[in-house]
Amino acid sequence: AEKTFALVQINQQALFFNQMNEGAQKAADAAGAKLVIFNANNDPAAQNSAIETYIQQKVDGLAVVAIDVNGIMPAVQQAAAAGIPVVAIDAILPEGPQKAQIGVDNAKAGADMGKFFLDYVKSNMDGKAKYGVVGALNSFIQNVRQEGFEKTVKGVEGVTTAGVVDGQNIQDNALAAAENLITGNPDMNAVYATGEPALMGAIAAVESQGKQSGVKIFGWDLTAQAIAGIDAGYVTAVIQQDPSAMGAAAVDALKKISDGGSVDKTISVPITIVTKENVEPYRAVFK
Amino acid sequence: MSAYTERATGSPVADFLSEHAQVLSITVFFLACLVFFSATTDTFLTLGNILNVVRQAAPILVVAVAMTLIIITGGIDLSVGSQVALVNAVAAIIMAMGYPWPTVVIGMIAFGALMGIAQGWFIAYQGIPAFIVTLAGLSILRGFALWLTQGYSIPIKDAPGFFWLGRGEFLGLPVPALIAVLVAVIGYVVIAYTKYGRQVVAVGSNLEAARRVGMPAKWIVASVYMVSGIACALAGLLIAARLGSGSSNAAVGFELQVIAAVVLGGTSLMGGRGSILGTVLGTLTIAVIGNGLILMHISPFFTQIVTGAIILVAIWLNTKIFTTNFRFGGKRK
Amino acid sequence: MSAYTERATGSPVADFLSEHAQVLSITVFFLACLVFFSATTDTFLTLGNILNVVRQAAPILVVAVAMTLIIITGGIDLSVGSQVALVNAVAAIIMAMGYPWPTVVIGMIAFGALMGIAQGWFIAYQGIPAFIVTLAGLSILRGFALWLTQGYSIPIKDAPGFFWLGRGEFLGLPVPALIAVLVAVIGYVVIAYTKYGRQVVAVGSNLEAARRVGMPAKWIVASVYMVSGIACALAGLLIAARLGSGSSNAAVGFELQVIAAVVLGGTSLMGGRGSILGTVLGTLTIAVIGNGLILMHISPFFTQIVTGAIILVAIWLNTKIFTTNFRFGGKRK
Amino acid sequence: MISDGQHPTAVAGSGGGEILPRQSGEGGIRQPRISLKGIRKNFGSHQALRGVDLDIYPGECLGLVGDNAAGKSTLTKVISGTYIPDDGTIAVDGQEVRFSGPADARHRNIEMVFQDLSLCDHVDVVGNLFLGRELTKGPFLDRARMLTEARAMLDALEIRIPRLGAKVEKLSGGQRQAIAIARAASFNPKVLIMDEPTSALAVAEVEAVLNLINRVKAKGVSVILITHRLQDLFRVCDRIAVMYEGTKVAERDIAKTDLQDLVQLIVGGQKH
Amino acid sequence: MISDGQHPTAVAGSGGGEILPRQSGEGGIRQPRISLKGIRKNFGSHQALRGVDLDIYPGECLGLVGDNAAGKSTLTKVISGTYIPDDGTIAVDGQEVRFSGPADARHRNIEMVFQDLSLCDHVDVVGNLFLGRELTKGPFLDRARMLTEARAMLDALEIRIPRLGAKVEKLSGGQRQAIAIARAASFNPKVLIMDEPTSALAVAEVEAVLNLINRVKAKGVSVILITHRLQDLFRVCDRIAVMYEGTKVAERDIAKTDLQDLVQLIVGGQKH
Ligand SMILES: Nc1ncnc2c1ncn2[C@@H]1O[C@H](COP(=O)(O)OP(=O)(O)OP(=O)(O)O)[C@@H](O)[C@H]1O
Ligand SMILES: Nc1ncnc2c1ncn2[C@@H]1O[C@H](COP(=O)(O)OP(=O)(O)OP(=O)(O)O)[C@@H](O)[C@H]1O
Ligand SMILES: [Mg+2]
Ligand SMILES: [Mg+2]
Repeated sequence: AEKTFALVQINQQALFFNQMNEGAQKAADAAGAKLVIFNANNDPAAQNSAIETYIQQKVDGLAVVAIDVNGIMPAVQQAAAAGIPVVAIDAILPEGPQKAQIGVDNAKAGADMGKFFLDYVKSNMDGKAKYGVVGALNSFIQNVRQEGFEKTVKGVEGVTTAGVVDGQNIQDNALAAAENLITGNPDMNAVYATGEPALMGAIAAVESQGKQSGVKIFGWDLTAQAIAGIDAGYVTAVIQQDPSAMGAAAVDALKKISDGGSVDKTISVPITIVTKENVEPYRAVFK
Repeated sequence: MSAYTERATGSPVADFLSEHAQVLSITVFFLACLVFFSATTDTFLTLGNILNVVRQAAPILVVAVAMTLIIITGGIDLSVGSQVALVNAVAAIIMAMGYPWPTVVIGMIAFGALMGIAQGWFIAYQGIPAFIVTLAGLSILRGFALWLTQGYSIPIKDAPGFFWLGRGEFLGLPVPALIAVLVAVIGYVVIAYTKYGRQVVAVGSNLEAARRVGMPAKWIVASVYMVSGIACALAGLLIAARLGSGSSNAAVGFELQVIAAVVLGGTSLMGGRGSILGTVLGTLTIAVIGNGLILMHISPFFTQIVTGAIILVAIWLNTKIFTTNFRFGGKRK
Repeated sequence: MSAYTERATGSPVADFLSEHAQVLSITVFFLACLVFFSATTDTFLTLGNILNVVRQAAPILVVAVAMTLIIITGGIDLSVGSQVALVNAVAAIIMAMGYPWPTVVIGMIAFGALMGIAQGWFIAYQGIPAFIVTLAGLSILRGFALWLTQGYSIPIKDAPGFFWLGRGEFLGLPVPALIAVLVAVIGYVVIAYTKYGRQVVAVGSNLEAARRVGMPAKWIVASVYMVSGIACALAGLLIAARLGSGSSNAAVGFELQVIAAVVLGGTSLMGGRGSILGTVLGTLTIAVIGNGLILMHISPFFTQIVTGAIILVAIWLNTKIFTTNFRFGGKRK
Repeated sequence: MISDGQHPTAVAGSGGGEILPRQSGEGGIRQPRISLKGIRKNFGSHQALRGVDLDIYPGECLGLVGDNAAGKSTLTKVISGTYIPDDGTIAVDGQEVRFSGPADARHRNIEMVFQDLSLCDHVDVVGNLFLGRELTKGPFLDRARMLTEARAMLDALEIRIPRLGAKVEKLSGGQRQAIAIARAASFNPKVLIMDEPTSALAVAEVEAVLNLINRVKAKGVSVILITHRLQDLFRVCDRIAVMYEGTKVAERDIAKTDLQDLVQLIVGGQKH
Repeated sequence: MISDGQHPTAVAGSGGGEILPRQSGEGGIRQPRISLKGIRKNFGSHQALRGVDLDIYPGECLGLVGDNAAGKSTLTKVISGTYIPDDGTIAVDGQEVRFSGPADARHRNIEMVFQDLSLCDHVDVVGNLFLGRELTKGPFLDRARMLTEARAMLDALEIRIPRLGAKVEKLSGGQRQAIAIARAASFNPKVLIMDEPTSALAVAEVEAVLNLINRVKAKGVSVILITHRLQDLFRVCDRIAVMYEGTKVAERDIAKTDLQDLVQLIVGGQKH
């Protein structure tokens, strides 16, 4: 019979998750399986409730993008006990019965961006930079990205920080926060944005403050605006994950497991740091 | 000249119907949801699924009962989600420090009472609108939770007794659901049969009149927020026990869910009128809709639209049916 | 036997003070914030920063003015954030289809009016509590925005005239701020000096009395939601013009910000009493606090705590100062 | 007093006001201004009105008396369009009408002083007097003119309210009642219904209200007066209707009755 | 009627009730039950009371009359602890007290019928009668006993309310007023303040209230009656105080005054 897989998602406000959903859907269609998606709207308990519901419905596999990585575990264990395979996407779950961990190592990617930033500062900014962070303190993953970046750049000669502002993962809040960050630190010349809403807010803030020449933006997750920013030059580098590949990998893994096969414990989906040089292929995705 | 005749005594059924129109209306709608989802999905009416729904609804129900009291006094508590998150986070932190879980449970309930009474003091004794105080509370308490956890989630380990609170079963029924039912029953009895309940209604109906007859009006107003704090602590513990972790992200958007459940159950935001039974049905209705839509595999893009539309249309149909004048045998020309 | 003497006519100053206690209180607090941030940070009092703050506050202010009308009638509109997001998304989509921006602006305002009147119809003509209707609206409209955009943010290209609305300057002042001020002035005049404003107040003060004197009470109630829809459309356009994109993620949590601003300005949630001036000051106060805290480099983990605490303490101090009885020369034994 | 406004001239003052046709004497065919037939109204299971017939003629004052909860307020609210009766017909000047709300009744110049006064507590005195009939200049309220005219309206009732800009919630019970009376009486009503208008008024103000009633009667206005002060009835009424438990049990010409008789009629049903 | 409850026996009924000491006649030293000196109260800039002295003795009924807005309600609210005066002293049985709120006054058995009735619209009739004095059985309301006693309380006032379980918002004006009176009168007050208690009552009910006053007076209760129905004063009062614009302008023994005189005193100030 047709297999049913469920994808338990964090929210639909970020493009990242929607692209993941699309990728998963395509893979499911290709595999002749049915995919159902649940949107938790940022409420961790709602994710557990959804998993419990899917267990009742005896789906053939579960993919979860956890909000609360510890809190999801009881539900994951329940699913495992019910014989339903679980794979985790993006947010890294603690040790448990999940069959696979799919996605990007956010800490490492953050650190990679940190290294890229330091190189850029050395070669293009005379080794002097004052950066601010537009973060989303309510997002675990984004906190990891922020930490990975900051650990790398901390203590490096010539690099100072203007502090962190909280965009709460909402782009207009991020915009206001980023604007205030810019006006509050006229000497700041770089911004690191930890997610799509934060990056969108940072870009709009730089534009509205007319700081295109003075502030370089580093961030996560491409959008059409980010590409325009790269073209205009004030967006220097954006980490582009491949959410669609993550979604597809999750469904493929579930299919394989439910057919009795096995998969690697960690399925890693690489990231790309997109700059002026390699932006071309992404234009088609974000029209 | 007409004879002096007394009015006929009216049918008590009609009076009952018109007095309880709101609760009846949500009952009918709740039943309709049950029937609909039973018919459209196979899984809905399984025991496992039903137990799931009540387990999931438990924290909301606990807080909704307290919120009913608050709304009956004409107040509101927007900070419940933040209170739940803070208790959730603090409980995990303290348990991670190695304190035994029963101590933590008692401590958290005291902590909840403290948060509640602090807000109640500003509202009742300082006369600041509840909306402002609890909106500030929403921001402050969530901020504390965020700060304490630094945005990370804190695992709770090796506390099987504690986990039992959130996941266990007793006589085949989920423990959190039993706790919630107990809270609802207490709430019902308090409102309907005790002096305190009468005082709460009186304060909500006419604060000045309650004061004039010598009721401790300010204390009563403050106390309902304390009750809410305790309920939030309980809900926070239930969620922590269920998820096995504490996180500042817990219970995001909880306040609107809770208030929606209460209002759906026929409690008036203007104060003076409310029903715990309605609140229970309102909570279950929202939980059932959420569950049923998942089971029906509605596209996530549509769930929000469908949930909102169902609630709106249901309330609308029910006001049409129940709040027009009842007439038995009579007809309008 | 005492002589018959008339009461002395009271000092108009005292009457003025006690009648406008709420607005005065927020004014004092707003000024205190200004002074504090000017003293503690260098950047705060720069022209650039001030313009920043007013530009950021513009969408909130536009909607808060409409929300003031709604709250004066005793209602509430929880769906404003979703309305803003939907307009934001739809505007971007239509502009991406190539329609000229002035058409889009006019179309969106009509669309906002339509959304508003639809909600108003359920509230006024069907008698469903505003809280329920607009909570359903919050869910439904955000759902539509999500569905239409499929989660993508839709770039707006090549519409310099449109961007000018969100980012431009006119006589050295930011255009969105000018629009917001215009809206506020219109709101003030409508409430204070027009027949419609009087009707809004009357409906909020005593709906039945307004109906009995022959006012079109239902229509008035419905109309304020239409006004709110129009204001949301305007705010959605301002945000789209400012961000240069349309997204279903816009204006999340907007409703609480807006309501907080209105209530902070002294408008009573019970209806009948409200002040646009207070709303303007409330909005600016919240914007200034948000801005000032970032300029002061407060740790982001503390911003929520500090913002909430400042608002609470401020309101509290001000109620202490202003709402006790005024006495000139007299003293309490 | 209230002249050349958007609204017809007031009758509260001494002068002005068109003269309505008076009843054409005993001999002619009297056409009732308002004629109620078989009015019924239930609240849930409670029969507030159980079929009431009542005629009110131009230029007469009808006293409506009865025990508490007899249905007097309910009946008059039916006439003023506030309640829609469950059954029965209302005819105005011989023509059957169906009021869909109070606005309809007000358009036919039926004005009422409600027992609960129906004031907007958050609106000032002037605003309450002109509620629903605001004077405007273009789109704006004409505050200055409303203020002067309000002063005149209140003076005619001999009520002293120092600050007409004060919110009515701050006023004493009698002042509030006076405002409600002034509001109903000042805009040329054809039918003026007063539900216990003098209950909170002091002696002088009661006199003023009774004088007002006699004055408007003389101009052809039909007045319905509900009151429990039976002596007052004899000063202004032409006819008295007695209600009991939702029905009209008696009607008397004022000349053919006295206090004792009325008390008997009101409590009558209790002697069983 | 209301017996062996948590609360003292009711006086509304015919029997029962402890007998309070009555005034000791003209010759002895009369100790006032309540003695007000120099009471002032401002609302914002408005001087509601401008220094009022007043004594009320046990077993007497004091009539308080005056024009609308004279300050009668404000003065009695001061006595019942509802308003805290800005200045002046209150002594109860010779002992100076400071009420911090209505609860204090109620503990001293000072009861008041408010002009606005102060009922809780969403609570039923029984609940309103026992508001603040609920009879309980352990932690629970003793509904059955409250119901029987409520019935007795209302019967004593000759008011008919068919369903005591109905919410009071549904009742007619007179029924609501009767509930407020029954509530104040039924729990052995020592001082009973009635602010226009008969304004909405029908003839028979007014009689019942006047009888009630005479009955409680005989038991030594001090009654303060505010009313605009001057004839009623002569049926129950021993003394009459006249207020004008926030001051007490006259006091009269009932035997030494008549209707004409009172009217003169009330409107007196206006003749200038
Ligand atoms: N809460 C209040 N705030 C402001 N002013 C008030 C308040 N209560 C009463 N007043 C004013 O105090 C004055 C006295 O009012 P009060 O109610 O005592 O009059 P009263 O003698 O009872 O009149 P009535 O016979 O009309 O009931 C009035 O002018 C009134 O406007
Ligand atoms: N809105 C309502 N809902 C339910 N019952 C009502 C409503 N209005 C009036 N009643 C009932 O209808 C009956 C008649 O009330 P109404 O107010 O007409 O009496 P009334 O003759 O004016 O008495 P009063 O002299 O006390 O004012 C009462 O028994 C009352 O309880
Ligand atoms: Mg009546
Ligand atoms: Mg009074």
